[in-house]
Amino acid sequence: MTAPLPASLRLCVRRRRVPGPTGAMVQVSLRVPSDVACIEEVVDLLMRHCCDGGWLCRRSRFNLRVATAEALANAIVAGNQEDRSKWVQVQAEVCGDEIRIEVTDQGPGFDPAAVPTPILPDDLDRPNGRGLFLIKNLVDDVRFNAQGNSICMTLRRR
Amino acid sequence: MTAPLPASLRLCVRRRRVPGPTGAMVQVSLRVPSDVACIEEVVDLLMRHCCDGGWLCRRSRFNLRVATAEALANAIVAGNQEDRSKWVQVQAEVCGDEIRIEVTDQGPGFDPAAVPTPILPDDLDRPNGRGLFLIKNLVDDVRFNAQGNSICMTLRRR
Amino acid sequence: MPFTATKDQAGVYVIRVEGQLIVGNRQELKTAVQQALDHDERRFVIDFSRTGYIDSSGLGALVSISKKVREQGGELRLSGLNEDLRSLFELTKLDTLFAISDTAERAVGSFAG
Amino acid sequence: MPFTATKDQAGVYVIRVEGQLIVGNRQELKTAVQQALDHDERRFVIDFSRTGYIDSSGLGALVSISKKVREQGGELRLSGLNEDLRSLFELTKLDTLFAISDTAERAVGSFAG
Ligand SMILES: Nc1ncnc2c1ncn2[C@@H]1O[C@H](COP(=O)(O)OP(=O)(O)O)[C@@H](O)[C@H]1O
Ligand SMILES: Nc1ncnc2c1ncn2[C@@H]1O[C@H](COP(=O)(O)OP(=O)(O)O)[C@@H](O)[C@H]1O
Repeated sequence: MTAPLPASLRLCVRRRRVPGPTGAMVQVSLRVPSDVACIEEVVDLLMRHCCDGGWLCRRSRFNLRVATAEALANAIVAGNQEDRSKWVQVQAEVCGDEIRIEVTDQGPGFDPAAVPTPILPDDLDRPNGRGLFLIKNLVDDVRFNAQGNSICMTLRRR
Repeated sequence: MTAPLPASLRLCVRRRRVPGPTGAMVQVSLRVPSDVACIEEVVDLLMRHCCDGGWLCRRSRFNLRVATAEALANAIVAGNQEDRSKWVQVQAEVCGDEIRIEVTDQGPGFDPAAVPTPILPDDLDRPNGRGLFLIKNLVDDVRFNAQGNSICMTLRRR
Repeated sequence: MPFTATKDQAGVYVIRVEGQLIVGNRQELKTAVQQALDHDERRFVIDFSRTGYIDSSGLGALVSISKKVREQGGELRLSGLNEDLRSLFELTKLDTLFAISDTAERAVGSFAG
Repeated sequence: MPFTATKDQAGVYVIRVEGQLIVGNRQELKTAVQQALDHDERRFVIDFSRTGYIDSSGLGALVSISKKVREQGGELRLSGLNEDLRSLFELTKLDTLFAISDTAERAVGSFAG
């Protein structure tokens, strides 16, 4: 779904033929408004600029799409509370066989260790609580900053 | 045609919901290596970020694609002589009902007034010399800087 | 439109999700099912053969929809999940909660006459 | 591959341009025709029904190809130009230089048996 009015957005892409100072071949940064209608486009932009060609297998691309959509949704809804005066910052890097996507919001953060696992039989019919669980199972590594308003996801090419 | 190795590239897109200080809703800048294999991708990126949705009619989008491909080819081949140490800078802006695309190379420039019209019957079987003529006929306004290494094309929505 | 709904001859209401089912549009799907329930539809298939990806909100919306349909004495089946989409249901164990058919046709056919 | 070539039963060599015909790939088209000429092909159709856009280098390449084919006693027709592509030939008056058919089938059919 595309937003009826194109949302405001800042996108910077830096692509190199040889690794840059941080080892990155591709660096993408995006400043996204706190509007869930942007998520699909942002996921598409990231995939297009980071995973062009056959670099990642189909399943990895799928997993990255879902994990990125989740992280954006959490940043926009749980983090920034859909406050349009706040932004979500996305940084993505392709380094060697890894792709790293970092999503940072302007909210208070949270304690990811306190989030329960959502797959107990009694919880199966709860409508939420599956986002972080999905992310952790779809990418190879997930880290948060101390405050909890920034998540960094790493996926390795296989 | 996509380049076998993705070319180095810098892309910045700034999109607003309301016009910015220069009146622009969308500003795109691109730094492109002097490699003709990049042209198609650059044209696609510009079209995607400037002419998303139904903003321009089909014919206008086509004309803009061709004019932009031409200007890039001239900048890369005639301007920078395909010297990989030189870059082509592209700036695009959508302001109200106009889209402006400026292509600047690092070459010596030239005198556009000295370029002959290529449609005389005797010249029809010449293999080149149609680029500027096409550009002038495909967009609404064409300007050069004094040096002749920068072309600015304007197309109005109709 | 991200969702297209058709009612088949056997009276089964088939909703196809085109594109993504995510936080930005799941409400539309919930509304579509609710409206159909209000119009006395009771047999639903949600088909994902033209779906790209689903996020946790989309999965959550399916859980809510399933509950609503059951509460009103209806039945819901899912269909058209490719390998990638199916993995999301398996990871979250939601494959145990939903009746899942390979294709929309089979899902329709599996409703008791 | 941006160009696909097939030889039809009547012995006409049909080359389809997929995507763009521009400065970055026109040499491939020239080479493809030259190789066919070297293999004694003499009847050519270049079809643009799956072409996005053509730049002035692409138009120039067609001019060169046309000349080469004529010099070797062959014939060339173009086909499948949509309204947008056709406008480029009209602007540059190249529509007067080329034999143009609506479709590749008609172009093939128009060669003298
Ligand atoms: N960026 C964030 N900022 C603040 N809280 C967050 C953030 N991301 C996740 N959370 C918290 O973690 C909880 C679990 O998140 P998640 O597993 O994605 O499920 P859901 O979002 O469906 O509740 C959320 O309800 C929220 O309280
Ligand atoms: N950016 C540029 N820098 C220097 N010379 C240029 C540039 N653009 C065009 N020219 C000159 O103008 C001439 C005509 O250009 P054009 O009409 O595009 O036809 P062609 O490129 O096929 O010769 C070129 O041959 C070149 O000498």
